[in-house]
Amino acid sequence: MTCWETLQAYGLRAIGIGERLLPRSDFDLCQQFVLIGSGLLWNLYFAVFALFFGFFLATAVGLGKAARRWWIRKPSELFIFVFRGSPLFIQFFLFYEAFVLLPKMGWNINLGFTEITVETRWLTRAWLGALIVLILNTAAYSGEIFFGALRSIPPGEIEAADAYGLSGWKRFRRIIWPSMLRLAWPAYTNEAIFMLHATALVFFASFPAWRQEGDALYYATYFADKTFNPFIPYPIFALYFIIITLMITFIFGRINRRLNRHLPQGGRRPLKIRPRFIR
Amino acid sequence: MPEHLIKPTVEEKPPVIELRDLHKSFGNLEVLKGVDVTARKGDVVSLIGSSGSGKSTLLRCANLLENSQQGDVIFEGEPVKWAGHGTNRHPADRQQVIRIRTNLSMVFQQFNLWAHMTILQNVMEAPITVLKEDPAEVEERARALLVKVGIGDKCDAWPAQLSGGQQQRAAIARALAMRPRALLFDEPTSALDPELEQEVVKVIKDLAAEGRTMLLVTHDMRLAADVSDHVVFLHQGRIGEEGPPDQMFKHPRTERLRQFLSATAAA
Amino acid sequence: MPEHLIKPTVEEKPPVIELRDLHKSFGNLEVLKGVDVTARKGDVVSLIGSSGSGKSTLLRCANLLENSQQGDVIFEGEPVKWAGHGTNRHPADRQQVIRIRTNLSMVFQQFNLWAHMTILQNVMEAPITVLKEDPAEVEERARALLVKVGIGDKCDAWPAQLSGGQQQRAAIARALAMRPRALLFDEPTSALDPELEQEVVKVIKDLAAEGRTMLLVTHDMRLAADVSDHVVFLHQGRIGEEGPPDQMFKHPRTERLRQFLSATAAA
Amino acid sequence: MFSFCTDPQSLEGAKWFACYLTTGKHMDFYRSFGTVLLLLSVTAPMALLFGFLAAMAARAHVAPLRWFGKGYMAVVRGVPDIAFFLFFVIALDQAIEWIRHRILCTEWEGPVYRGNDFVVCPAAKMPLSSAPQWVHDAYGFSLAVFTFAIVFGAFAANVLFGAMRAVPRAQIETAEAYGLSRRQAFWRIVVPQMWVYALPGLGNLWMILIKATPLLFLLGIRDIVYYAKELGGMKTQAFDYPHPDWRLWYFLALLVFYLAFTRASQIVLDRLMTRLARGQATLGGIAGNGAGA
Amino acid sequence: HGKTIRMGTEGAYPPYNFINDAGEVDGFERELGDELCKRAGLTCTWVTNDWDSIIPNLVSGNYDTIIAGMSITPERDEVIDFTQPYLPPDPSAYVALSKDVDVKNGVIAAQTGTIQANYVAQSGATIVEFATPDETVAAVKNGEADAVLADKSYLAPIVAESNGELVIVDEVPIGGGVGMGIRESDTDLKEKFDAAISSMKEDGSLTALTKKWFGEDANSF
Ligand SMILES: Nc1ncnc2c1ncn2[C@@H]1O[C@H](COP(=O)(O)OP(=O)(O)OP(=O)(O)O)[C@@H](O)[C@H]1O
Ligand SMILES: Nc1ncnc2c1ncn2[C@@H]1O[C@H](COP(=O)(O)OP(=O)(O)OP(=O)(O)O)[C@@H](O)[C@H]1O
Ligand SMILES: [Mg+2]
Ligand SMILES: [Mg+2]
Repeated sequence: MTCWETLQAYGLRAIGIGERLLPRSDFDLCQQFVLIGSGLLWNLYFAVFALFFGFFLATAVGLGKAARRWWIRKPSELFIFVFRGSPLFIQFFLFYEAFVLLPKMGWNINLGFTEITVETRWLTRAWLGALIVLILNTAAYSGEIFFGALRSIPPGEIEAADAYGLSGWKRFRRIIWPSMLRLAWPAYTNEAIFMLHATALVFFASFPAWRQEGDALYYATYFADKTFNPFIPYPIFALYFIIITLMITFIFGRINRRLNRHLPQGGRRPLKIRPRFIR
Repeated sequence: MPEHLIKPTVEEKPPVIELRDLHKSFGNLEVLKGVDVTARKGDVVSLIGSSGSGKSTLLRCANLLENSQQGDVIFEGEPVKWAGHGTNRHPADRQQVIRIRTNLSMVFQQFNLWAHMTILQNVMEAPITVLKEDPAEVEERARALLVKVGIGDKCDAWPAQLSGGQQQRAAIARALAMRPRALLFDEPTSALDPELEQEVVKVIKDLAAEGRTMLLVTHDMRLAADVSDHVVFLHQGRIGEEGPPDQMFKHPRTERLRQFLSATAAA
Repeated sequence: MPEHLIKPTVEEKPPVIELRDLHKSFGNLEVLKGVDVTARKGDVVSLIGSSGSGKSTLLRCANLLENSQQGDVIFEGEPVKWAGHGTNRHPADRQQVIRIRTNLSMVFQQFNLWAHMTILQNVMEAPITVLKEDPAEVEERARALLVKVGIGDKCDAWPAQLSGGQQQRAAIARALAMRPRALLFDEPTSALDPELEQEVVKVIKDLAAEGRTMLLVTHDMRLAADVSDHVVFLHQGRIGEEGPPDQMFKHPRTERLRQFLSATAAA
Repeated sequence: MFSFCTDPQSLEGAKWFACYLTTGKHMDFYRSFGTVLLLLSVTAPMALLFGFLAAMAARAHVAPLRWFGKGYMAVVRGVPDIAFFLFFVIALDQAIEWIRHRILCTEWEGPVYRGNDFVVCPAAKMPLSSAPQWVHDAYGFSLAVFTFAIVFGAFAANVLFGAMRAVPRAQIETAEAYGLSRRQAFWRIVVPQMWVYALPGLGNLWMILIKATPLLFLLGIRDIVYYAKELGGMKTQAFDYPHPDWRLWYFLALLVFYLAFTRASQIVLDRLMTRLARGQATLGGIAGNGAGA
Repeated sequence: HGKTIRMGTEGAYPPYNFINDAGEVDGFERELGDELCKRAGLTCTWVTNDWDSIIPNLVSGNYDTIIAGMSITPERDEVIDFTQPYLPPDPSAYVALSKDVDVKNGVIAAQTGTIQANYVAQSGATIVEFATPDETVAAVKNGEADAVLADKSYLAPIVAESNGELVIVDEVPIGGGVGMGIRESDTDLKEKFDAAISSMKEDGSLTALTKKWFGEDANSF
């Protein structure tokens, strides 16, 4: 098989398009690059959606933790504590166990023009179940980051807002949120990187892979398992992740520069870095 | 100055900012030990006193940025409602606090410009979001104000790119853009040269003529003498002496004020 | 003042700080357009000028905190060695820079006290680490200095707990603790009341009598008139006029300076 | 453990559990908590040291040093930890043995790589195959610590680098204006002030390190998660204490352990933060005002 | 000579090998390995290693043999050498909740990276892969998968103890016999173990051992 044919056969294998059977002998570098790369689609899917939905939840949780009223603050604190305080794979395990126990049901939802069926069974599938866990997890971590950023906003600026009668949502939207985002951004960049890395745990330790459709690590392990040589597939896997990480760093760096455009060059203050590793 | 000329004027004007028996401590340090200050409509009241005597703290209490531990803050006849006691005392009604602040602008000693907005945006922010005024109209007014304080060319600069005096003027413009009924100035001319100081004096006099009320903290006795209707000398957390500027500066009654002022005269 | 009284004094004293044809831009904004300033041993040279005219920038260039793009900085006859050109120009010899700075203390417009040290530690830091003096001795001197500027009771407070004026005095004490041959003051009295200002005037005069050289940025014309041997009026990045204070303040030669000063007189 | 445990088949209820929970394997399980704590207490300072050195390198004025520091951060941070542990330790082990082989076995015939095999002379093996088991364990443990330190060092470096830059310019400028050299300004101003900015990040890193310990098994060390899986898995009659799939309970126990441990760490970190933040105005000092909502 | 042979095993695959309640390696292969070492005159110690990296670690010399219920397959044989098998091919079994499950087209659970997973992927059924064998069985019990495919010797006791909940649906022969894995360059060691296995086969002790651990009707030499 030429490399081009390999790409056609396996480029989208991770999402079920292309050759049904994985290569099983005469492994070449091209196959490893293509399949591991196709698995990357899953990692990207999880990372992008978890970060997107997690961002909103995180803002709410971060604000909640900073709230004055205890009945808003306590639940947020508890949420952050539980999800930051335990390893991700235990969260995956417990959620999977819980999802499996749910009765297998389907609901028909009528959207007027079309009808869709929502099934609880989907919760045991990685694409939904793992995504939910990842969203909750990143929301807790980012929530803590945002909370920290809230506390380091220059008090003078908030005082000035108070003094001019800005309050509630307006004060938040116009004064606090931009500053919070700016202060939190370096740490949030790290969070994005870690979210990406955490996606490798989905199939590795918790959710089952269907029809041999898995993420990049799944295929890397597959090859390591077949060739008994860890020194090729894992570095390929690492290389892909380094590239994506650099891309994230670049994009987030661009945004960071925009958020910091009001500070004289050289004096930029990338405050509070709160990176994270596996959870 | 003949007493009979002042008395009637003072009495017919309604009080706008009233502080009654205000107490404030930081931990063990009692900064304000029962202070009464009244500013009537259209009046300029200056606070003078040595460094650390609690002038900034007093302004911050008037604006409810700092919670006083005892005493009343009354704005346009409406006393602030309190909840809690002692160090735990805080305003009970957030809506009231917001309403008061909308009509009461402050220029901070450290300026506190919003670092993530340009100068123009800093000035336009509160009128648009708080007062819900028309953006186009606000922008026009904001630009005019910035020109008036002499930094019309810095509209699109970030606060961090301005010199000290430029920042201070931006802060003044921001306060004026709200067209508040009362203003609190914390050393509004500390970073300004004499020329600009004169501009500010003019601005303050114009505002007073429009019927706006002002509380002014300053170290500059000439400024105080120039613009005030009433001067309050703070000393060790209490009012050392107060009165109309002419009397205060020309015929101080207490030894302490005389000593304080002698420094100015000596220069 | 009769000319013949000043000339000879000026000539016999060696120059300590010399700035020659200094140029400095921020991006497109040319702030200094060729400025010459000389301060001789024991002299107090005041820089006056409107806000944003580049006074702070000039001091920062003298201290090599800001890299000028053109011109010379000469300290005690020793010109700073430069590397690179244009916006890329920077001092070539770090040792030289450190040597110069050790003998040249600065009081910043924003004070810049070190936030993680108490006031006393702030004052003791440089003499101990840079000059390697005996800690016990330095502490004694530091306490004495803090008492002298009137905040002897705040030795163990953190900078954030001080009022504006208290911070400024701490910053002055810190500069004095180095016993430098020259001092740069950026508006050292902006947050001080008249009494304290008089104290500072006394300090400056004492220092001058000890033979220390000072460059002083101020908005307070009385301060400038009071302490300076020489006054420089900065205008739009150039020297508008310069001369001894009596001549400058009593008989300004340029229209621009006359206008600038008229504001002070008017008050 | 207990005298009545000799015949597990006959036991019931509480006694059964008493015996079950005190089997040798459970004892190993309890001991593995110690292993984890030991790993943490050794790794954390080492990672901090690596991080500090790398952060300093990244700030250096010598270009190659700077590239090294930044490269280390970028590459190691880019690789998911699992991938790192899946091949790095083997590579590290081989590298050590290869170097020893070069030094110790100069007269050894034949290549080191033979087809798929990596063969060094017996004297170069690390540790020697005749060494007692505890030496093997200690060596494995050291490799694990070193690997963890390298990985976490990169993150610590990133945190410290950011914290060093977060110290306000004016503070450093002032130090320089007073004649402190770059080095002095770094040690006297930047390092003391940076902790306030670094501590939240480092604290977070510590939390993550705690939660990364399950990866130990990938490095051949039996940690608490390994034992929880082992003990919790379904046990047929081939075992003395057969039971169905009890992983849920073991994992819940781990959850409690992790939550308690992170909680305790958080309390200590908060205390530390309060101490450090003394005087430095911004952080949380005026928290009451910071709150929105 | 003084060299200690390090025996690598997984310790998580009863009854082949597992960690017993005392925390030691136990099982059929423990007994077998100790006996083989005795016969070959070697000193042996036991090491456990994760299944995923069990071959790379052998190859890079962290232990000297793999004795972990490893089927002899051509792919593995390319990388390492095997002794002669000490167990005949063990059939794999499909286990489900009822007899009438369609194992050709249904959803079949298997452990990631096993020969069974390979087999299911090729069989046309929908494969669900889990990280551990426990999870594959759990998936059948909770309805995630229709059936599980694994070594019969692993599944048999589970089925026996399930009170009729689980049943064996079908058996398929996959894989070769089970042997010890040894580095290709280590021919000397391979010969010693081959000889020891032969001697155990001859005197019937291997058969006895097999019956002890896998039941009377297990295949054996
Ligand atoms: N957050 C704080 N914690 C402790 N003490 C404080 C705090 N803020 C102010 N103080 C103390 O309160 C006193 C009054 O401070 P304030 O800022 O009101 O003085 P001020 O009159 O405005 O002085 P200045 O003219 O120097 O600005 C000072 O002694 C100061 O040290
Ligand atoms: N970092 C910077 N980037 C861009 N422009 C700057 C920067 N710093 C200063 N400027 C500009 O340079 C000019 C001179 O600033 P400088 O601070 O020297 O003024 P100054 O004479 O000290 O004024 P003041 O009396 O108000 O303190 C100002 O117009 C200011 O806007
Ligand atoms: Mg003040
Ligand atoms: Mg200035």
